[in-house]
Amino acid sequence: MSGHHIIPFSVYRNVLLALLALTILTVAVAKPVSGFDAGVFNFLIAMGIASVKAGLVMAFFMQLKYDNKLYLAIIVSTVLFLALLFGIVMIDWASRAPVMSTL
Amino acid sequence: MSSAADRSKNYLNEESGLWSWLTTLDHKRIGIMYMITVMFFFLIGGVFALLIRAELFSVGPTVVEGAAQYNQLMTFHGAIMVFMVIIPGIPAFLGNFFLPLQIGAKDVAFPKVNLMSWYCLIIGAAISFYSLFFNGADTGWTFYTPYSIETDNGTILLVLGAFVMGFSSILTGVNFVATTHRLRAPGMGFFQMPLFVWGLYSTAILQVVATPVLGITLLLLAAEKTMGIGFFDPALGGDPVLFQHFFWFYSHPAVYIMILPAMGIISELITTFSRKVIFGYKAIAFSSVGIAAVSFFVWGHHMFVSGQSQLAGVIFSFLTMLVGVPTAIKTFNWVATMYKGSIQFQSPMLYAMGFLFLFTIGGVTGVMLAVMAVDVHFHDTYFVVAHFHYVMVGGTLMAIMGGIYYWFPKMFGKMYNEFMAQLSFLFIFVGFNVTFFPQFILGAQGMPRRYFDYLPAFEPLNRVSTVGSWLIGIGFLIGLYVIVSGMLKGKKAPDNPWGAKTLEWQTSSPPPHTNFHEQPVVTGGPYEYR
Amino acid sequence: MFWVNKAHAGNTFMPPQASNFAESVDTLYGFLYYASLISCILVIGGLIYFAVKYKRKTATDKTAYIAHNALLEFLWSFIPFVVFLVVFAWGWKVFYDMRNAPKDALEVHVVGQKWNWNFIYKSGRKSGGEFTVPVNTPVKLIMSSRDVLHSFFVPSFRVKQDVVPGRYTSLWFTATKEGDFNVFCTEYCGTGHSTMLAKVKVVSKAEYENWLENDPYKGLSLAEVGQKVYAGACIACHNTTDVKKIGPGFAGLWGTDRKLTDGSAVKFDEAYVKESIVNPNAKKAEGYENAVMTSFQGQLSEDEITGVIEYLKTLKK
Amino acid sequence: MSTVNKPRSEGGHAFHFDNAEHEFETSKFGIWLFLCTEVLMFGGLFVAYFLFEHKFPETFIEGATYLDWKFGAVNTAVLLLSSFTMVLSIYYAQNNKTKQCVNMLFITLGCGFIFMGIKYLEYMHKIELGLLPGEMFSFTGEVGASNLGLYFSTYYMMTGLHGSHVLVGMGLIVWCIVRARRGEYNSKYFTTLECVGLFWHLVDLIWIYLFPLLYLVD
Repeated sequence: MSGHHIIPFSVYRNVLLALLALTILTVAVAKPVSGFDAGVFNFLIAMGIASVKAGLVMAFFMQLKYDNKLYLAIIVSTVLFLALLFGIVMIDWASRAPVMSTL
Repeated sequence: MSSAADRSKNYLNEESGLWSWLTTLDHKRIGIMYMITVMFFFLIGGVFALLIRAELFSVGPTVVEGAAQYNQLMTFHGAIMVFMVIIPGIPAFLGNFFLPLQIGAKDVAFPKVNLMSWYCLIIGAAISFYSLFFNGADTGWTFYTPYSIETDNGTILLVLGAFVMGFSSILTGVNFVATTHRLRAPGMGFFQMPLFVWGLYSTAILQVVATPVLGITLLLLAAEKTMGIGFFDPALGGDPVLFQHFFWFYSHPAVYIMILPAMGIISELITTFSRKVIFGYKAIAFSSVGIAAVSFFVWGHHMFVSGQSQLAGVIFSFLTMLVGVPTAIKTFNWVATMYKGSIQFQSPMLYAMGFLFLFTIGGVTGVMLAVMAVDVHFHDTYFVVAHFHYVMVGGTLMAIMGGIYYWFPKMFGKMYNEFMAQLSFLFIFVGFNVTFFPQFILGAQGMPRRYFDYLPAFEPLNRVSTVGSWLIGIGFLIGLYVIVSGMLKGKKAPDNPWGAKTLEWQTSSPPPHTNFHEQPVVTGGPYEYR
Repeated sequence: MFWVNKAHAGNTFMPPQASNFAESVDTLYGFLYYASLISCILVIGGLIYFAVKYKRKTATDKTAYIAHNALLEFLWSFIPFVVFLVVFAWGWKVFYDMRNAPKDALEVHVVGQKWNWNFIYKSGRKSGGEFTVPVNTPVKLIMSSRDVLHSFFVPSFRVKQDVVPGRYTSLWFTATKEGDFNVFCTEYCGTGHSTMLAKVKVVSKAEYENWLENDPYKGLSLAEVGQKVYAGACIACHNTTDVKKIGPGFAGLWGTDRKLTDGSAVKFDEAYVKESIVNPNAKKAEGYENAVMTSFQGQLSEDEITGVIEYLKTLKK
Repeated sequence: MSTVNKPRSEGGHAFHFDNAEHEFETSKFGIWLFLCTEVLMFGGLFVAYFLFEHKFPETFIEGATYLDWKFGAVNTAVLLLSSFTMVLSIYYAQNNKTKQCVNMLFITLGCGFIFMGIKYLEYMHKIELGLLPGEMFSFTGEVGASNLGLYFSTYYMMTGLHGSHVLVGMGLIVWCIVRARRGEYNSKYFTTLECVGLFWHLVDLIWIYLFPLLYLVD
């Protein structure tokens, strides 16, 4: 019964603690709160921590770690499609030749 | 449990009464409900189309009360045909009925969700039509901003209706992907699936992945109309072209939601009526999935002159060319399947050949439109109108009609009137070409689409086109007669009148509630005509 | 590709070639046209040939078991692919030329609005509904919209570009033939979409200079512009006194309440006058049920209409 | 076919599945597909966010200063906790402990209420100040960046859509509580509980990204 995998209570507890700790970390390294400034990396750090948190939720709370890998493929391809939408619109916006009025 | 007594019971007479239909969880009954719904909407959309053509018969106002009313007709014709007819047409109607049968399942994975999906379509359609009480909508089915934000009428209801109908599409998609993955009969691997299932499966993936983006786009549009959130409003920092990106990110794959299952039907029809194994099974199967995947990368070919950047245009034009390849492969494979076959000209086969004829023209004109410099001239002219009607009507609708006749004996256990069905085909096929071929020429000459009125120079060809639309109208009326009379008083049909090989023909006609009298076991490919 | 271009004129249904792009677009289109024709003949011809040749003869016909053929399948994937790449690159090249105007092009500003086109020259010359350009001179249009999306399309020039509110878009061409050519709006913009037409007049360079010089409104106040417009457009049906002609006389009307045919009343103000010029039969005044006025939409520029309004203000009883 | 008429909590299954395990796996697959559509729907908003953030960086930095990160941080913790109690309710169901299962669901529901309560306070505060989306933006204080209304459009659209999902999730949890109290969930059957749980985790997941994106922009 692969789908009925029972994960020990302690795992859930540890994941929750890790998630809360990461939340505190997010706030602690945020420039508007603590003044910590890593320049261009600020955004990447914030997104990185969020992604680690998301990974923990998916792996343990949503049991992806133990489940059919097809589900993981579904989510990953979903995110790729979104990246595609963002990427091409960004290309469009960034490469539009501005036309100015000459009056 | 396959006693003779069992055979008298089928999904049609298992229960009776309207209520038993409205609350049914049987995929076959839901399929029939979709059939009736879609045919009803098709009639409304078709009447609108005839009115549009009648208006364009002569220069100046004719039957329609002014441009405002014409624009409403044009909008509702588009919205009805896209959201209520062609998108649910094959997957939700024929797919619902035959996907489980073709893979040897007893039902779809989530019967309740299946029924909910039908109600979503009905509710969404009701909301859309409700907009008619608020002066309707005149934005075209594409809802381009900022016009759709400024226009003051029931547009928002049409938008919300489309949003709800989107849920119908999503739920059907989820259901079909899960069904295809989990409910195949023992022995049926992915490469033993009939090609119609491959088409539906690819379509279902598109429905799941593309439709939510339409959902959020329409929500944003509704928020823009009610609260002025400014995403698409340059005065507030937004970008009207962004709406087009969002819209076509859904609506281009939606075009393949419409055509992929049609291609699946054609694969079935050509093998059965040529009594021959399909040529290049894997190529056709993979090209379905390939088209589905690449279709997400090409939306910007609707926007070459929209003000998107040149670089974006080049990327989209290139990727669009890639979609052409699998489509070409399929077409050649179908023709090759007929080579050294034993071809029988029953009406489903006539529709399949009609499909090949019209879809080829629709396809090559599609390539023309993907070439940037040429598209600059053709964009938003009647050339585009002709092109997509050749694909959507000449392709999808032909396939639906062919599919209905092909599976009619299975669905109702009765035969239809073959002569009348062929007559109907003749009217539709000839009428279609008379209607839409002149529109290629009109477009090349520069007549823009969505025009209530036009220059006198365009009149002769418009007249031809309008006359053609009457022929199509007659053809579909005959078709309606064939279907209704067949349902009411057709001769009893055998279980497998065409000698086809796929699983749905192995059960009785009409099938019992649980589809098969014994669990079918698959031992080979779907088209083993040896 | 001379033969293709030659062949196009009679067979491929394109409008007359009147710009520098027309020939290159038509050559490419001609290639596509014949390539498409050939593939249609192959597919549809094959379809019909097989249908006739392999028609079912007996109920138990045996058929060949041909599941696939690697060479054939490779060929009919690869050949279309190559053709597609060729037309893609070719289309790109022509498109590139269309989108990159020469630096010294003559610039004309185009303003789209529901539902007319207005043109503004650098000299200050304005015109509505039609504009004049010299032949054999690169012209760059700098376009903007006052309301919704429009699209500027000249079939004979093979150029088209959407006009987007909130920013400028541009297109360019060199007209190669003198004459009048149609301009269409091809992006759906509402009720008047199909009447949002204009003309481009291509004239010789000398004529163009002459036209530019002789601005009929040069140095005039708005009311004076209005008077000129009145003398050309309105005088046939409207008096400057309060005497009725075909339509009402204008004197003393400004600011009064007008009774309409449907019994309601409307103030004779800027909005009403403008509406009556653009859409004359929407709100007819009482007593003029049977009078018919043609819309001046597209005929008069925005400024001319404003001029007329200013002029009407000056007409006292 | 003998299992057909058995209730699910005793290991029965719908007629078109082979067995209960088959049904459970299929339901889960369906729910994952549905989650994928949810991700895409929010994804559209995320894409819009990134695009506009890229176009008007100052606007977004200034916009975020009108938000109180403490509210956001507390809400993050609340949702994480609720996700934790949600998995525990499944954990107890798997171990046939109905009472604890129900209790955990109640805590999850309570967390939902706390989240929405805080959201309500935030919204009220902003509406009073006139920090409204797009053209309704009527803030009278000193404003530096242009198009601040656009920031609040993204804020309200994203948190609004998220909030509506929290509400739907809470409704589903109430339904689960009713069924759990009837003793329908046990080691043999907890499919709906699992599916609602997956939905609830997704709502949590989205908030994990919304929090830094909206409250901590720099």
